[in-house]
Amino acid sequence: MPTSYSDTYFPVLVQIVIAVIVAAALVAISFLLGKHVKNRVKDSPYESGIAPTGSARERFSVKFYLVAIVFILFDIEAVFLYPWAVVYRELKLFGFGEMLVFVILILVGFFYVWKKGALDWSHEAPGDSPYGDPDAAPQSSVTKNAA
Amino acid sequence: MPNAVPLSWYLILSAILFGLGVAGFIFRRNIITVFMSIELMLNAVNLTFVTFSYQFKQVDGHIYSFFVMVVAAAEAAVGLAIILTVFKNRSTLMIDDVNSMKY
Amino acid sequence: MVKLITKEGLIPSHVNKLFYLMAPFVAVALGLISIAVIPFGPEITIGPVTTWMQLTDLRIGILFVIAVSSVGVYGVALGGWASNNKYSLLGGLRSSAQMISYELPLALAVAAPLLLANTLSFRDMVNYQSGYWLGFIPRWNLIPEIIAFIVFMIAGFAETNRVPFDLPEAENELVAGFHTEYSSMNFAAFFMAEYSNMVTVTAVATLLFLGGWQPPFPAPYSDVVPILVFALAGLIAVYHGLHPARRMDKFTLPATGLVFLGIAAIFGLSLFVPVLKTILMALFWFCGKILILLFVFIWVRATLPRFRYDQLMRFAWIFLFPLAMLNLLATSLIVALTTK
Amino acid sequence: MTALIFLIFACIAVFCGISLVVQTHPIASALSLIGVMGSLAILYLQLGGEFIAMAQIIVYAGAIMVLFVFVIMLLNAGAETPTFQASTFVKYLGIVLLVAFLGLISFIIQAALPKTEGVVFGGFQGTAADVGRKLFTSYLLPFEVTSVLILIALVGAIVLARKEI
Amino acid sequence: MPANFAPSAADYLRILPEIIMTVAGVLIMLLEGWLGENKKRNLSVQTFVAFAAALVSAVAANGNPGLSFSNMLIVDGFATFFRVLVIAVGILSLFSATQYLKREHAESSEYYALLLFSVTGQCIMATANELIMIFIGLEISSIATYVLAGYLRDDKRNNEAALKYFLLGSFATAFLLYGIAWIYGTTGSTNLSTIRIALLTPGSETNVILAGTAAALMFVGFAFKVSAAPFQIWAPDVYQGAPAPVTLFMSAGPKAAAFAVFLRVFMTAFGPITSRWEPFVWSSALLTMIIGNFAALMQTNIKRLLAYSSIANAGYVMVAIAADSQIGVAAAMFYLAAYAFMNIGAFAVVTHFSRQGEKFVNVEDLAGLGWKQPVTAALFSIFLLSLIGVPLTGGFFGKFYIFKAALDANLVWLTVLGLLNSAVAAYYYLRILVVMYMKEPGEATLSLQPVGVGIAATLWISAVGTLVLGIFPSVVLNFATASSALVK
Repeated sequence: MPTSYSDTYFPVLVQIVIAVIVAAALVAISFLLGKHVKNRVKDSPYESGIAPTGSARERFSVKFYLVAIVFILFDIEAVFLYPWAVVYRELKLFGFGEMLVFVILILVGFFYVWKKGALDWSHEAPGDSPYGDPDAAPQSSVTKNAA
Repeated sequence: MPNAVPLSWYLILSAILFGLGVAGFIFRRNIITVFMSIELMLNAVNLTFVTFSYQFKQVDGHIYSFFVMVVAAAEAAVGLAIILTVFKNRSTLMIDDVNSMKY
Repeated sequence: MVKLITKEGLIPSHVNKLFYLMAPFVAVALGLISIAVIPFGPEITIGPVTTWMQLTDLRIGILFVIAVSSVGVYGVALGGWASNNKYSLLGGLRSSAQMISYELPLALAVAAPLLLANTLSFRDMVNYQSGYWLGFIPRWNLIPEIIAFIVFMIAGFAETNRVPFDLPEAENELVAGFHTEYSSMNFAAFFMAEYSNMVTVTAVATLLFLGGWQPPFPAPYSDVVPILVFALAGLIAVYHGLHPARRMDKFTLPATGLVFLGIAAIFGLSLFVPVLKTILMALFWFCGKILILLFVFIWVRATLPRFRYDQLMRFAWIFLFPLAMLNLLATSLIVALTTK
Repeated sequence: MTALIFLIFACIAVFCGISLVVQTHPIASALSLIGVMGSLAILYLQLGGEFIAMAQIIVYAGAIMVLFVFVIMLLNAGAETPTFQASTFVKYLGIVLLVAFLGLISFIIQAALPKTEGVVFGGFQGTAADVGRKLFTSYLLPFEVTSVLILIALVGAIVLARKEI
Repeated sequence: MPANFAPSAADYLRILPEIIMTVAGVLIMLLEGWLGENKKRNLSVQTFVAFAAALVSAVAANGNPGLSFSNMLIVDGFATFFRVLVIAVGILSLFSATQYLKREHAESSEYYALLLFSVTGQCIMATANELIMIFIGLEISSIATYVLAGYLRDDKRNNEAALKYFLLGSFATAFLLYGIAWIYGTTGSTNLSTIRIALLTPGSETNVILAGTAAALMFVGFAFKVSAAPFQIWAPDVYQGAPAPVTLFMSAGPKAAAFAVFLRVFMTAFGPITSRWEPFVWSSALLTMIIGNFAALMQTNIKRLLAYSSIANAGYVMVAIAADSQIGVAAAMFYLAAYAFMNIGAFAVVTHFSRQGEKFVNVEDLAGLGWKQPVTAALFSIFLLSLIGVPLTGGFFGKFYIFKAALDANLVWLTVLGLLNSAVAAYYYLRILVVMYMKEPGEATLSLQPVGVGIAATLWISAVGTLVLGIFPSVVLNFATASSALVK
């Protein structure tokens, strides 16, 4: 098996190229093969009959953003874990102590996020305008004590 | 094709990317695009770190660029939070409209 | 698939073309890439060349797979955005939010076996799992890491938007979520991407937890198993062929029965040819495990009801993520104490 | 062989960088930034930074850019009016200036750098294990301090983005 | 496996202040979740206890100075001086914040937690002996300050201030990082002492050019943080937009820590190549003083005026750095201490005076304050006189030592222009005094309530600080000169 560095990566490059070609072919075929009939009815967005209300650009709900934030910061923690896991047997107990401090501090952040109710999507009816979730249920996070 | 790429090519590439980031920061008006050009500059810095770690054959460069990534992520998180609050209050993303405090 | 391909590739006018076409392209391309790193069998020598039954073994194979899966979110997100339809935008957003929040427990569940094997390459990981405790229990990662395996499978379901997690597609208002605007081929492209993701997730699960191509019990017995399995399958097929339920079965079933018997014969033969034996055995056990896991996927699709969106998100963050984290800490404590 | 790969991906990176600056619609510039990150990851592989290349894809392309795409989609930032209607003269002057500046820098780099042998694909291999070993021994303090940094980013983002106090 | 890496007890003692503050910040954040509404008040008391403990441990850590954590951290006189200064600034800004938060109905623990974390970041910057540690400490304190600057989310000006501070802040950090990358490239390490040795060895000429460009890049990053000349455009808007106690904190805390890092990097690491970075520090010092003083003349908004005055003060400290001598470093340290006290005092009065929603922030609103609240006006005038540099106040000795150091380094032109500038500065400070005492009390001063406990404490402590530095400066100066020997 080719052991030198570049030989291990060459097949990956080949595989990526093959994957890209196959995917492009898939998308292109349908474009070429299918019959092209342009008419007004087909052009309207698929809406089971009713014309789509409001512009497609619906206002935003902060919930999505909060999930993405919490995801980034914990993703970094996950990526920190990988070199730690690989070198763990050499670090023995001291490695465990290091990581414990790191993880505890970040779990504090997690509990804080949990307490502030950023994670639960209690009242997310898809239909209503999600801008600023004017949800009726008083979602004041202070009163909700820890589960 | 020469098999070895002189190290300075990488450094020139990172200088070009850094320059593009600065140009993006100065010329663009949409706040999010300005923020993206800052991320581009940080990427250019990462490339420089990894290039020099190749030159010295040490792994320190990788560790520095890893810390730069962590900081860039934390900055992106807080930055976009600020951009969200600005959008909530002014519902515009153009830089020029965000200067209510006149001279 | 073929029927879908030929159907008209309608592209509604109000959609911004570039992203509309790019989304399925990204989804399918990413689905296929990670197969490059998955090892199917052990080192074998065919004549002069000793090679691994594997396209390539990166020293950071496992990270490569996680990286590919983390970029997979764009296919879904762009799909939702490109079709400019309010509901598909919401559907796209929600399914990418779901994929994100399940990616985290996935990453942590993968970290647990790494702790034991201290390597990022699939090949060393599988070699670590060879050998047996007390003679018959296989040293798979599954036994010490049962929690991580469960978390990995649940996150695997969610990552590929399988039931019970495919709410964004199924809700009535969303009408198949971000797929609404896609028709024919692009629709098929997304589903193909989903299936290839599923295969990748199950393959990684077998490699990390079920010991790749290692047979579950020691050598002498494990060689016999494939022959028995195929022989049995062949007999059942032939038996049904004799009194067919449907008219056509008279011919098809006996044919399949013969094919199975043939394979059993090949396995029997391979016992004597060492090179052939290792290839076939490895392939049998590896594909067998993947098929079992795929069977679990499909079986779950039939039984479990669909989660409501907020239950689904809360489940990921408030249950799976802390569970994966605690499991990781517990394993590291045990490993720290046990290492000399 | 290395030079070929380097040239391809360097051009991709520069092209995507330019498109980041030039594109009107933020989503297009976000995608071109992802393009830059992908090509940089491959250049890291060339320079022996295996772990860093994968971390770059997971952290940057897989997490930060997803947040950017989310915010752009959520804030439905429409296409920007073309940047300030500077006369074409100013634009060209800008471009010429930029090219001259970059040329100057590359000349300095070219001349100043001590002549080292080129980068060979397998010349230096910084594996994840080496990174881990060094990270958790001599760089212990930055590691522990980064957790405080992440905690602050969390608190800050929540304080600013949450609906009510 | 280098077994000796495990940090010994001494290492932990050296970073004890940071540990205490982080633990306190974490506790406060968690408590806020479980505490009921009423117990919010004593959160500020807990923060004060944490700061006090950190102060004590910082002084104790000076007991056995030395390197720690595989020479990432260095605890010496210089580091302890800035640690104590930064924690004191934290305590003073804590006092002035309690009333302000209650008044703006933004009473919540995040403010205190972020304040604690920002001060931790600054302590890390003060003690860092490695460029990467400096970068991370800088990031911690600036991210916490970005959030604090935009704390009152619904107030448009807060948002704008936070946005401007953030964008320009990360832009400057990118330059700083690029400089660090180049220094790593030329010298092979980021440890300040190894860089110094590497630059001392008569390496090839190319090294010096590259090190020079790297120093220039890093200067851009530091100049921004310190709001020095070419990069001070953000300061007036952000100081005016941010909530008053945060401006108070921002103008003293992060600026002092940034100067600490500026001094340490440029004196120890770039010592050998002073001829490279000397010119642009010199010119930037001059430019900062001119811009700061002349722009302040036309200001009507008190916060903007104090912002320009803080830019001018940064210019004075830059003059001390341009002197590039041991006395210069000592003078800079002394001036930073004096500046911190006078600036905090001035901003405390503005916080108190601006009332709900910061309505009254124009200089004219201060009319007749002398009659309505003589004590506050008297204290305010002490701060203004000290800013001018009247003898018997900290400001005087600060400027005196700086210009003496500049003269010793025969930067004659710089000293002359510096003196001219402080003369111009006297004009706009006196203008405030005139408005306070000579004018009839307008409706703003009549509706002024008495001074709250927190603000009063800040005012008195900073007044005492300014006077002590003015009357017996030798105590602080000797400590500064002793510790500056370690750095140069």
